[in-house]
Amino acid sequence: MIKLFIKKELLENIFSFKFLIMFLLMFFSLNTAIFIMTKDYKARLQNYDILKPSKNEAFAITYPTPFSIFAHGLDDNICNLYQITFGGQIETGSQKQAINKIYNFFNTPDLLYIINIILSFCAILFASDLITREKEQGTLKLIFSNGIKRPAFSLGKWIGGYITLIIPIVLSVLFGLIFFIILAKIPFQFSDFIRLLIFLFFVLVYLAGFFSLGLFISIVSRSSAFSMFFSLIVWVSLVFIIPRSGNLVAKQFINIPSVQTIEIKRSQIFIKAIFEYINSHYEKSKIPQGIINQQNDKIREDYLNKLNAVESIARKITSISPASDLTFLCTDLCNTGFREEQRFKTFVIMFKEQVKNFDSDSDGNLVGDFTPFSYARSPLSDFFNLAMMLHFSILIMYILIPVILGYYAFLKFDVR
Amino acid sequence: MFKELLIKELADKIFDKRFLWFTILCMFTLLITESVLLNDYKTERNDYNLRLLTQKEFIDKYAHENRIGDMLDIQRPPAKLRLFAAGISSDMEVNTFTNNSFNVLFPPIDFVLIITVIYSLIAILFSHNSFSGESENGTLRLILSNQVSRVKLTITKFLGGMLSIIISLIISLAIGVIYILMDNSISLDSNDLMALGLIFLLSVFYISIFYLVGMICSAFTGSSSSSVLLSLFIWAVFTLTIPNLSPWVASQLYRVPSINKFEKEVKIIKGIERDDLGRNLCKEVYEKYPDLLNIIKSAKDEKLLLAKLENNIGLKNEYVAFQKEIANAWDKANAIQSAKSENISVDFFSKVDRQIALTKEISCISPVADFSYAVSDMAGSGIHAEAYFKDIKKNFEVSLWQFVEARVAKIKKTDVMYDVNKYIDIKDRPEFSFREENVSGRFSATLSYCIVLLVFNALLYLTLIRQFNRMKV
Amino acid sequence: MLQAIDLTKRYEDQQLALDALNLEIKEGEIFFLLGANGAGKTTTINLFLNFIEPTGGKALINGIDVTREPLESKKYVSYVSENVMLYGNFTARQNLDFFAKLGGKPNLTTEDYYMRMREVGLQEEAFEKKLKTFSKGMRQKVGLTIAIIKDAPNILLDEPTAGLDPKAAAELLQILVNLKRQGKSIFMCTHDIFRAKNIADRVGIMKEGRLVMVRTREEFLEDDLEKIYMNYMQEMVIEKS
Amino acid sequence: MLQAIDLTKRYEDQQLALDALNLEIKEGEIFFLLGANGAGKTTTINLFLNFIEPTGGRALINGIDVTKEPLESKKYVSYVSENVMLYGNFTARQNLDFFAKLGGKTNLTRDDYYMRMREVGLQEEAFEKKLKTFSKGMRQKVGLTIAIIKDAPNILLDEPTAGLDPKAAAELLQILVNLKRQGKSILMCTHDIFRAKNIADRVGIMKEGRLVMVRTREEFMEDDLEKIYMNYMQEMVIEKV
Repeated sequence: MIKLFIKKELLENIFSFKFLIMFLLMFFSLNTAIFIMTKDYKARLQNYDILKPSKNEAFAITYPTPFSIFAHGLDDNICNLYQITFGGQIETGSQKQAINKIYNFFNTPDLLYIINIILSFCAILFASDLITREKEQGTLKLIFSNGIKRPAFSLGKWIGGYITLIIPIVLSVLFGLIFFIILAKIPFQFSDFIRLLIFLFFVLVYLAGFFSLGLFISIVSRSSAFSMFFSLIVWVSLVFIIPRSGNLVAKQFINIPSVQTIEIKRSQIFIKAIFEYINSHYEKSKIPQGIINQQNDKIREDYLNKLNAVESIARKITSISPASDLTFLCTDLCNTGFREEQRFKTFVIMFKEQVKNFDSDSDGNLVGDFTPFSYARSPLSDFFNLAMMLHFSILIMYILIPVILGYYAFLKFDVR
Repeated sequence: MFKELLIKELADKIFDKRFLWFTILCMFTLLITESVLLNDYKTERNDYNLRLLTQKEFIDKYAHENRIGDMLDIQRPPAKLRLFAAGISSDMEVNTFTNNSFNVLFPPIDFVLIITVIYSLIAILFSHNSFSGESENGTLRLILSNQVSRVKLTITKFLGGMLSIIISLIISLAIGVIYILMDNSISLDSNDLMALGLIFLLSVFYISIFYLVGMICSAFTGSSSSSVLLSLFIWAVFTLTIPNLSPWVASQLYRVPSINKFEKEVKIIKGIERDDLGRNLCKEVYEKYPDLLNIIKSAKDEKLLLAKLENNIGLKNEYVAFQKEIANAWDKANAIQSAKSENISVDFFSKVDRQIALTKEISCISPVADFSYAVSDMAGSGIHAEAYFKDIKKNFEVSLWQFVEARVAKIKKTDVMYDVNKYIDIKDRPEFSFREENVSGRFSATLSYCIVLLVFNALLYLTLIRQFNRMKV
Repeated sequence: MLQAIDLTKRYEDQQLALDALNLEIKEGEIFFLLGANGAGKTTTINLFLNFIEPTGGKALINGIDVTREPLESKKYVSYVSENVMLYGNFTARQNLDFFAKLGGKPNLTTEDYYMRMREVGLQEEAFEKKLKTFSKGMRQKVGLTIAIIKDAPNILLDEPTAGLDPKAAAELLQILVNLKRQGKSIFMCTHDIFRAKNIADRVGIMKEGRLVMVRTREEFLEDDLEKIYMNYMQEMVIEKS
Repeated sequence: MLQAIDLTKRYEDQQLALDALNLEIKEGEIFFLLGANGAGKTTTINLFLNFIEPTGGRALINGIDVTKEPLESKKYVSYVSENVMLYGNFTARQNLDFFAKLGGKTNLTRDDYYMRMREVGLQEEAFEKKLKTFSKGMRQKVGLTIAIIKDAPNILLDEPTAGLDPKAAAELLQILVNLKRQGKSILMCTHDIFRAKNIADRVGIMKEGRLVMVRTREEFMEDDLEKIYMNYMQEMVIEKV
């Protein structure tokens, strides 16, 4: 009997106006995102070739990961050019965000953004009128005038609805993958495909959460208008309000100095050291690089600890909403997340220590043989840790709780 | 007749339970954001003052001509109205190794987000059934069976609905402003309040766009269920996708070489090329003074060379002339190269400006982008505000340099042994003070965006009237 | 006085909705228009209310051509729709007040409303209750009250008794009889074939957009109206069980 | 066989919807249940279909207590609702197919559907057309086809003729007569007081949840059913024009 309901649900939804609208929106947004991000990835790859350090230049840079197409995250920071200058200071090359300020206004439209906001919008709206429409149409009365168990119908409705939701997504993503990535010869290894599969699995779990939420709201609300209205409120709070206020709220607990203050302290250390050296009429043997380096390290250390503290609190606060859970999960999975950036920075600092004890010739190149900077993104095995488990379990919870509550609510559902 | 229709529409919306729910949601969100942003602003202001202080002390102790520029990095104070429009956060402006990357993953929530996402949703949910709902329950025919022309009905429906949303907007905005005024550590002067008023007006025009979209869909489809889907589709495309895509699409349409490529070229021009040019210019000079050359070569070290030149006047001024020619050879090389790099950078930055202009044009098709740029500029945290600050900063730096040069010239007269790294006392230097642009300046900057928003409203209203006239009642 | 002169309406898809209707309803007359769904009944009303443009002929209300002066003509007609819903969130008073003002009667006192409601058979307690709590019959009566309040010389009714229980339907038609006595000309499309006998002055039957039959009360009083209707339809004849 | 024994239903707000209904409808019998809106007609049907719990008494379908074995009882009853919408995006075949399977008839061929549709008077061309293009009368007939396909011994109809034009209504009731001859027991709530004469075996009138009158065909054959209905309502008596 459930099979019959699933078939009917599929048939009914696929020909509905709602499905057409949803399919267009998903197809348009997913594919433009993939198209744009692949182009951007290619441009950044060329950029890397330009900036690649020659044999003994003191530069630290790594190539962009193809996964930045799926979750751009902080890849711009990771792929930036870091030059180790006098006294162990780390200067950064300029970025496109710096010139065209408009980039800072809106999130980068990568696949994660589209899934996080637009697909969850479609999922909860699609599910929000599945039950109420049948009730207003009178077909619910007709169905239950036959000997049909309530769970059979609600389960059939859940599975049928979810499949109709997932078909357009999988089609659009496949279309996007084929046209923009495989044809564009983006270098993908085998382990990357596993990572891609996990990414898609997370997406499906995330959308199943919003789908069951929408279905539950449809069961408990009186009319279609009310259920659509209420699901929009839930969507706005989960996707916009909680994730975006988490960061600000976390800052209240730990007062973290602004980046400009750190910059000013750093330059003051440098200027003070040079000034004292010069005015002491060259008595000291060498320019006090050691002091500069050591003081810089102290400031940076202090700032990074504070930043990690803020991040962990913000992560706890925002992890109530599935949207930020998905962001943390996918950015960590695609090696463009917060954890990856910290790891990259520790590598750069280690490289700096190594560069320190080489002296440079007139135009800045290092003398003697030294191993240039090299960095490999963290392997897949690193990804599976406790924090990931926490986020993933919250996503699963967003599926289970509405389904269980919906199951019991539907038993008492007034069919009239 | 007009009044009744208006009052009925207003009453119909205000007594609707959804109105209550939404106003509470907005009030609650705005209160949280304001309280959090206020603390954020206060910490940032203290941070800014601390910076000024450390800078001042440092300069008073270690000022020397060579590094005055680095020491005196003039900072922009956080704009007061950043409480309402976060715009470009200060951390984003600086491109450094230790940066706060958390803002990149989760941009902060502010009043602009509440308007662009929550209030535009309210507008659509209130307006999607304005015609289809009434035609489904038969009241549209009943109204039109009276002496009510269709145009009048559209006007009253639009004004009535918008009035109800404006009331809810006033309530939530008032709560935000009162919360800020209560806190005495920050004082909003007339300039800010006027800017806030203009921001309020801009948000009303923005919300009315989506209210009209909802009405058009309702007149077009005639059934509430499909009209809400159509209007939410349009909302999702214009609010969630187009603004984010516009900078990236612009960069595809109008290719600009990456900044790193440009910097590398400039480095080469100023670096290796300049040295080669300089060396072969010096070679010509060397041929002119062959004998002087071998003297220099034979002298072991500088002191010996100086002693030799002292006693032979002819050789000395020849050596001086030689030095001068070498110097201007290098200057010539420098001039040529810097001219070359100059026109490359002019060409590069004109391309960048054209790309920024193109981005703005593309994003103008989405009201969200217009609205965000306009409000952030109005609040003093946008692109224009930054450019305004840079001009003031440049003028101040010019005046500062004049002051420093005058001081250095004075010192040079008295102290022969002066060199660039010697401490100079410039405690009485001009103090940098920055007052945000007055409202009329900000308004003229955002004028183009306001006009685009108004054009949107006008076009949508015309399509609404045409669509409703064709609607089968 | 309602007049239709060669009134025709052909939709874009060439489907002929109304074929040269000639009809005149004088003051103090109830005209029943019978016919299957899609026979052109509602199209006639839409043409009279200028909701759609006629492709030929004219529709006159009190001599005013509806297409030439649409707003002016609407002063002389009031309309009761089939499924009267009005505004569920508003109370009866708010609904009546709103539509009275629309109908050109801005300053009516509660006493006026009570008087009209008694005429229609609605109790005073209903006055302050929200309309969504009303039964279908009561909502239909509020619709009729609105028409009465407007006090226009012509009244157009589109299936007023559909879905009403016999008592409510009988009461409703009784009110139409009183309005007829006040000199109103009443045009009613309906399926309520059995009550035509006691109420209608003239009965017309429409089939596929053409008025196939018009009978006055005297002519159709003896014979069985349902059988006449069926013959015109030349379809099934009713077998008794 | 449909039986109601002291069936009562009192809602939370103490409003008595049904007051100790005792009713028995044998095979091959059409029972018309008349009454105003809210008199308890729909509540009776909802109780038979176990959509709501009775506060007293029992409802039996073919002897099975509806509350004790709800799923089993539903095998012996089919239901036609007032406003049959079904799935607008599906064709008639898809709708019939879906609800036939729900009713337990899984492998019906196209001819079975055609045969049932002819019984109801629906042309074959309508089979593949989307339901949203159907008129109200045709949709009502599809609803009836679904009931016939299920072939349950008892049929519950909730105002099937509401809003139908006289021809469609007559055809519909004619089908009920054929079903009665096949031995089905039919309970029909309706306002169609005038057609009761030629169709109903027994007529019951409900007022405020109580069955105030039951008359067999012989008893009510001569006198005017509308007058009887009105007397029971003790409200207005019909004045002739």
